Amino acid sequence: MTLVESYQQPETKARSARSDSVLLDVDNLHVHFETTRGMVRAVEGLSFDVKRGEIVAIVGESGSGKSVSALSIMRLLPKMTGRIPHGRITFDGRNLLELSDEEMREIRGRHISMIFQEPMTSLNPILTIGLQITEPLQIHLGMTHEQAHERAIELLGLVGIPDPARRLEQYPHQFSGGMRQRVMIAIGLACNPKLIIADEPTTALDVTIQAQILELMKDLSRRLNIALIIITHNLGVVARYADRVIVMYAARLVEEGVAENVFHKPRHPYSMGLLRSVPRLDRPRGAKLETIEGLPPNLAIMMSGCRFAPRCPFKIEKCAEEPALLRTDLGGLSRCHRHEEIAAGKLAWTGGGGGGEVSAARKTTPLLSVRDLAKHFEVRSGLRGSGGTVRAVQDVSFDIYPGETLGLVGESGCGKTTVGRLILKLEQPSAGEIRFAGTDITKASAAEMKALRRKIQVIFQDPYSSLNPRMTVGEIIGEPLHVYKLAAGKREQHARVQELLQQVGLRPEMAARYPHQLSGGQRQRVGIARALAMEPSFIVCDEAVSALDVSIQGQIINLLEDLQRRLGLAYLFIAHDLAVVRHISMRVVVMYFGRVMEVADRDTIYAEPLHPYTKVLLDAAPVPDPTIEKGREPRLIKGELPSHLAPPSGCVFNTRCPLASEECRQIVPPLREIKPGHAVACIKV
Amino acid sequence: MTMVSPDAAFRPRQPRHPVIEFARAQPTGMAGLAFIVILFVAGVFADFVAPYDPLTLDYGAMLAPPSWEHWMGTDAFGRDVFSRIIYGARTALAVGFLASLFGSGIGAAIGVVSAYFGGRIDMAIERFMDILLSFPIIVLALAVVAVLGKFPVGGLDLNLIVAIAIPMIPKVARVVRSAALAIRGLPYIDAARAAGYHHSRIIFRHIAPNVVAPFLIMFTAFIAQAILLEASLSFLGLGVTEPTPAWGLMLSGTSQEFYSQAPWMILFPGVAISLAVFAFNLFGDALRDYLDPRFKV
Amino acid sequence: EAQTPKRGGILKFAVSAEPPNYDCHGATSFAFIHPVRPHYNTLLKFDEPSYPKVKGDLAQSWTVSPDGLTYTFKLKPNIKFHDGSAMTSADVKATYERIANPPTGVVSIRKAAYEDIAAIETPDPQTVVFKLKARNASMLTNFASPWDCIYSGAKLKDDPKFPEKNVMGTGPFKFVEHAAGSHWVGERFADYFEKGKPYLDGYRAIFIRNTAARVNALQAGEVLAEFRGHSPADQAKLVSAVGDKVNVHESPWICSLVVTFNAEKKPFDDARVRRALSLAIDRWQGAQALSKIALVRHVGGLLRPGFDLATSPADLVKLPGYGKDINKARAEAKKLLAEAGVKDLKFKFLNRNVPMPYTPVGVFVIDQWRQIGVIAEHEQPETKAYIGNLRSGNYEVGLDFNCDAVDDPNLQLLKYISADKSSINYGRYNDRKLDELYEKQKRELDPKKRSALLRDFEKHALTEAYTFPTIWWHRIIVNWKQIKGWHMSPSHYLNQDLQDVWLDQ
Amino acid sequence: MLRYTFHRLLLMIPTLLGVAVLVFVLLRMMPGDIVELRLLMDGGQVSPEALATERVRLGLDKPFWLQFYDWITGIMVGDFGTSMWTGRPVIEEIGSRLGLSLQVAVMATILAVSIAIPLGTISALYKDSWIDHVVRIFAIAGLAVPSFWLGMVIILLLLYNFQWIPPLTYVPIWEDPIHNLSQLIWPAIAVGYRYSAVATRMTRSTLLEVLQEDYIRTARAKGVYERLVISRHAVRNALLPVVTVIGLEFAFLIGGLVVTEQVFNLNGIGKLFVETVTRNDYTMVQALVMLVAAFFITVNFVVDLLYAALDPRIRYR
Ligand SMILES: Nc1ncnc2c1ncn2[C@@H]1O[C@H](COP(=O)(O)OP(=O)(O)OP(=O)(O)O)[C@@H](O)[C@H]1O
Ligand SMILES: Nc1ncnc2c1ncn2[C@@H]1O[C@H](COP(=O)(O)OP(=O)(O)OP(=O)(O)O)[C@@H](O)[C@H]1O
Ligand SMILES: [Mg+2]
Ligand SMILES: [Mg+2]
Repeated sequence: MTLVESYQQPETKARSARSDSVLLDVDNLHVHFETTRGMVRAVEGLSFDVKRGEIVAIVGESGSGKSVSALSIMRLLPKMTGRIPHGRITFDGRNLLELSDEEMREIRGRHISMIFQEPMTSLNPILTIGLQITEPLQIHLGMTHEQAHERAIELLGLVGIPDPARRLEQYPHQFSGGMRQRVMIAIGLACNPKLIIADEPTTALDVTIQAQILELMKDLSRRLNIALIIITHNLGVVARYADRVIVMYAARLVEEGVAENVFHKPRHPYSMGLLRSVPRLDRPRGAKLETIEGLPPNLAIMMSGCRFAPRCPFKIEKCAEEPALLRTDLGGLSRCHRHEEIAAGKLAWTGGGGGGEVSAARKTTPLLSVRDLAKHFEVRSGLRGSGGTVRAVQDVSFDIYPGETLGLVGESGCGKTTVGRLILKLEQPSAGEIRFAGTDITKASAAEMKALRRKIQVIFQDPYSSLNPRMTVGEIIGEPLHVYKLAAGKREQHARVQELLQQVGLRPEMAARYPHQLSGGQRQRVGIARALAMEPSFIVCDEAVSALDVSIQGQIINLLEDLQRRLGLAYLFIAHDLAVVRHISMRVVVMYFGRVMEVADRDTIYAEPLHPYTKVLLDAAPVPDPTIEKGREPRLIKGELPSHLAPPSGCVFNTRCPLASEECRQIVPPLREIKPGHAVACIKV
Repeated sequence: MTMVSPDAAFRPRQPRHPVIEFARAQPTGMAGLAFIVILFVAGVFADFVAPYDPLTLDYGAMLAPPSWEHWMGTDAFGRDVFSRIIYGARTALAVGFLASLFGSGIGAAIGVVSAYFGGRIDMAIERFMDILLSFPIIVLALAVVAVLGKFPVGGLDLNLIVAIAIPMIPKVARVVRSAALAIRGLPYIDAARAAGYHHSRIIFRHIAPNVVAPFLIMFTAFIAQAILLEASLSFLGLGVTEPTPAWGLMLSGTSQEFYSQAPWMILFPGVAISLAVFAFNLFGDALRDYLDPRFKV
Repeated sequence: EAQTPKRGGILKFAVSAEPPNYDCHGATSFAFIHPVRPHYNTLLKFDEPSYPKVKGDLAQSWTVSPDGLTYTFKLKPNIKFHDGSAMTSADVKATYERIANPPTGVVSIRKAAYEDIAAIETPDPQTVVFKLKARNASMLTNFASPWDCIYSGAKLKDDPKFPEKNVMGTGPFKFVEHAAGSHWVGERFADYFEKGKPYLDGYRAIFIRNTAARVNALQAGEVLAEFRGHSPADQAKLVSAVGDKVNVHESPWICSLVVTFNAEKKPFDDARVRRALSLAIDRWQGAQALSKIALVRHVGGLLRPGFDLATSPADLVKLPGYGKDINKARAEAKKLLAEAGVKDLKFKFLNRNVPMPYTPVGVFVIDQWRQIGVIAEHEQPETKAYIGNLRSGNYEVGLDFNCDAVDDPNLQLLKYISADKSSINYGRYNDRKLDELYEKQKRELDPKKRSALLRDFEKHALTEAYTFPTIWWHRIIVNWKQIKGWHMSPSHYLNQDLQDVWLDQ
Repeated sequence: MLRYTFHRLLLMIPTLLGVAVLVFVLLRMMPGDIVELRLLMDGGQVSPEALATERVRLGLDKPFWLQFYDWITGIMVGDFGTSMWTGRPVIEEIGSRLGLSLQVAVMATILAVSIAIPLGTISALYKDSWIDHVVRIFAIAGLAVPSFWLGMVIILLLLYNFQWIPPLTYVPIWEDPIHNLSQLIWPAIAVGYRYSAVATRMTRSTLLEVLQEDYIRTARAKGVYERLVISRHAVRNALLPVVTVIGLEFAFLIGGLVVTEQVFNLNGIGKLFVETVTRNDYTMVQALVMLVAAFFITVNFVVDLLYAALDPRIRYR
């Protein structure tokens, strides 16, 4: 099969007739990258359209081609390597792929704007915000400096940045992440574009800030009739904001439809699996998460047949043939041979999920007991050399019992990691004590520590950087066995490594591989195996699943729970995803700005949160259900996170709290037990 | 752009030799490496390759211009320049290699230790490195040569090598320190600390192997610099001593008396130095690109 | 052809080093002489065309008493210092007293040569009388030494160190400036006592250390002369590049590189070993070959070949190490080594890190020794370490140098007499026979008898071979043709007052 | 800012003190003796008293710690002593040569920067094109060619082709610019080549990195003219590390000049350095090392300040 032939899709175009209302029409788009490993087909035969004022979401596995599609529309693919061998992108009646560079430049920023994932790096650090906002105004609209300045002030006001005139003189680093993303939106809005493409605009932001930004975007889109393409992997976001959803898998569109339909009545097995593998706040907690076993395919290799087939529970012989994109019963599109059977409800997803009860055996003596823990960092920075103290953790107390999982949630920078590091004795606390099985870790001698170390282990967020890239999996897992002489001789060590690999669901031959030869999920399993090798009784999981794809995340969570049941492990599970925490934890600690706000049982805290912060936190996290989300009024938390160098007086939350009164600015509220096992640090409760 | 797709690993691993892979990815670097190998072979087999003995004086052919007998002419003593360049490759490579090994080895060790322990130790080491760095290289080299005297082993002055190596130490230490600092902050080091491993194990097993890339890059770059510095020192009369065949020496000493009359005496050794250094730099650059994951697709 | 000298012009010449200080009495370097000498006069000087005859510089005439103990000088009239004061016999007396008995803090390098002076008298402003304690065959030569600049007695009285920082003499040129590291400028002294002289308006000495740069400057006409000497290669280069514009002057040179043994170290305490190493050197072939690349050319004994008191060529070949049959000599050398029980002799050979002519001679000598199976490892530290090692005896065999301003056995033989009598003998041996012969020749006023004593000295020294000459230097000067009135001499220290030099342009 | 400056200045003191101790000790460990060298270099008999007198005159008979104390206390009040070789004040000796070296260094810098930035930029923009290859070879060659050898070749070429060599004596540029430039341009080229090579490589690689940055993509997405994307957004950011390299190289240049000044017979700091070191002229070497070290530290400091001036992240933090 020659390349050219491969672009000719067998399918007939089964899409809605083009009308005037169609703003963007992507038709049979192919994108290739030249790499040393050969050609990567990042996008194949993608077709979709966007109507004026419509909000379309693109979801899908990491690497499925979402960003590349967006960049192709902007024609911002890397010049040297990226290529669009085939396709048509019609925007407002013009084929963007046929425009000259100059014509395309005139469209960018003028008619189509793009907002990127990383607000921290998307602004030029050495130019003022003002210049960066006025730049497109002067270029596209030919405004004078003064006019542009006026408009920039207006724009900043529009995106809710106070004191805009002064802010224009400042530089990006003087803005918080959320504010930078607002600036990006202001830039995007500057020339009144018809379409804004937002590629994961909030993934890098905190939950509360994320909600602010998305509400803002949706509001502006509606008011100014701007079409919006949101690329995300957060299904809650999709549910709340999207009119229509496009699901991509392995460079292809696999399903398209109205949001409600895709969420409630998915017509492609991948969409089904995806939706089922997300832990949800809005549903009772299932004992085990659904997962999609297996891994996405390698795009550098030519494939035939359905790309999801290897992971699909409904695979049949016909799946060896490439399925066409077919119109479904609901008027959407699905690239599945069996979509009709799915529609008919004949196929039900029976993954590894379901079943299994949570062990909630609580013993009376805590395994780990943290009391009045505090950690202060002395910082000195910049040319001014002005120093300050960052009170990263203050007065934190909690217990963890054997076999229990304690969830620790809170926004970025609230001190979660620091608490974990203190427990691991990677940092020395400024005050307080940490008792582990009776011994105070903070005062333990080197010998005592050596014994304790074996009992307390850790799993980190980024599975790649937590494995030494120069050691094989076997060496990584075998190292503690060797150092602590947990295995007599090479033989036994080898056997033990094999056993551990098996325990975390890896094949024995993986022992010879290096970390870079593994997928993210597999790497995280190696991390877990390494922790298990020491036979610990307690593991600190610091964002252990945050960096993983949704479909893989489920696998790891299930594994952790499984191990807990079998080995009686206790976990401190640190995360910012409330749904995940809810799923895995028995009790939850909510932190804000270095302090504990609320501690309660999992069910209590999600059902009846008492602390205002916990409430907004739960509120800000959208659930993957369009019906619920669209009916919900936004309850937004105002303001930004306070700065550590100028901490608020009194209750740390008073600057953003809807209930805050003068009193809150005076008193530091103590953590009070309201009900047995439910403590809150708020004077208004 | 860094986009390593998660499935990269799942292609069946083609057992490709790293040299072949390197050659494919970095053809210029391979050219550099090839030249280095040629030099090395020429140096090792100089006895067979060189047409003349590099030490024999020939009063009948003093300052002879390039000809069929003497491709690159002869020097003031009638010694064949070509042969001396070939034998000189020995000196150059040995000095370059040993000095660089010594300098970047010690520098790397200091850098890693400094980064790992941090705090006061780091502070003290850094200050001392500052002092060394702000000390003029020439004085440092001179002082070392003068203080230690000559210590020839097999025709090579080990103290000269030390003198060339010392100025490298602070630079390597800096680079390796910052690389090690970055690694020290990575979770796998935390994991190792959390596992309670001994400092030496963490340093040697976990940090050191991961600063190999910057180390190798510095190492090749410093071979090139050592060759240049040896030439400079010889030019100032502090390097290799006559009648040892060495490139730097061929540019200095007595040839300073004759070069304007017999330019070939300095042209060819100068070209030899430049080419060798060029080759090492090409190779080093390519190695950097090759080892830098950001350049891997 | 006698041309009438023309007035005017600035003579630019290169100097390969730089004067470390301004005091003639404490200086030793030609780098001092070339820029500084034109500012001063001495009592006598050499009559260049008929060297080594002396003539008066400040002295109009002189007489020596028959017993050789009284030297009476009549000074020329109307001599003025640059500051305008008149020069009288008192200044001469003050100067020589400073040389012979330096006040504390003043360095007088050549004090020893004036030990024999008992008293200096100044019967009148134009007359100065030196009374000696003992006869000294070299006394007149001493008075012609280029180092004995006559200073102003008045200035010395105020500050004996005055000359260290100030340049003020009676010479043909006044001091203008010394830009350290760069150049030295002198300008014509209008009140010079030789009427009509000097011819030049001034001179500019430019310091160029690097040989190639120096030769290039000469070739490009940036400088017109260099008065120390060139290697034959440079000569050839200059001649081939600008041959029609330059004159080449040549002469044997009162300098030789000598091999010195540390007699305290075995096996160099054995005369047979030392002599063997001398015998191994083919001086005749070496002289011929090295003369093409280095500024050495002449085979000679302890005194400069060509000097009246040096060995005649016929006698020379009879001295050990000077025979024309090298194979025979080498056979004998091996035999001597065998007799001394020395096998596989290997030693460190200390040489000075100066490319010309130390390195070529060093490389040559090492090659010669290789021919009898002796391995010498070349060591070339910089000058200060080299001198330090030689003086402290921290060496086995070294290449030393013997270089003087004038042909004078008293000076040249100092290298060879016992170490306890000579501070420039680094051989660490004492040989009373040499000392005795030295003392005798010094007091012998009859040239014939003195010559005979010198032959005995030479023969003994070369048989013992504590220290032996390799090849004597050859001085080559390449000047631009417009320089007139400058005369070649066997010493780069002499004839540099520039008083008679003029530019034909 | 002021506090920072003050803090940095304060930090210079221990470093300089360390340098002082190091150079003092090293020098005294070096064999050889300036007195012997001065009086015996050219042969001739010198009486031992003369040597002793000279040592006393130079203060070399005093105990080391006293010599060090005298020296350091002298420096505190700005007195660096007199050269042991020439007897002239060290300040004067150095001062008369500093101008020349600085001028060569500045000229080399100007040359290097004016070549490096456009070349590095073009090379990065046309990565992997022939122009990029040419520039890279030019740059790597610049690192490979010994500057003193390049100097010799330049002189030979001038001499053979034009029978001309650069003037030998230095005249300040304000007195005779033509004479001055015709003397100094050649050494500036000889050392500037390497310098420009370093800066070109740096410009190229940082620009390549910057071009990968998100904010460049943002600028393009805004529809900014490509020309502006490069000049305003990319090059300005890329120059930050280049400034550091330029500064560092400038500081190191003094070292590079040591050899080149020999070749061109330039009466600069480098030549003085070699001369005084080979003479064991303690006071001079000590002063020169202190000067170079102070220069190096100061340049580093200035580069930091410059960096802060160019990078608001540092300025306002
Ligand atoms: N410059 C490039 N060179 C080579 N391959 C690339 C390049 N950019 C993207 N790819 C490949 O194209 C595929 C699609 O990438 P893309 O960035 O669109 O994924 P994505 O869906 O946005 O994923 P994520 O959710 O992780 O952002 C991936 O396999 C990626 O490896
Ligand atoms: N070594 C350190 N020096 C100075 N400040 C620090 C240090 N480590 C952490 N901090 C600060 O302490 C605060 C808490 O950091 P920590 O990493 O514990 O937060 P976190 O809750 O884990 O945040 P995230 O969700 O972003 O991981 C932050 O403001 C952080 O900047
Ligand atoms: Mg993406
Ligand atoms: Mg964290």
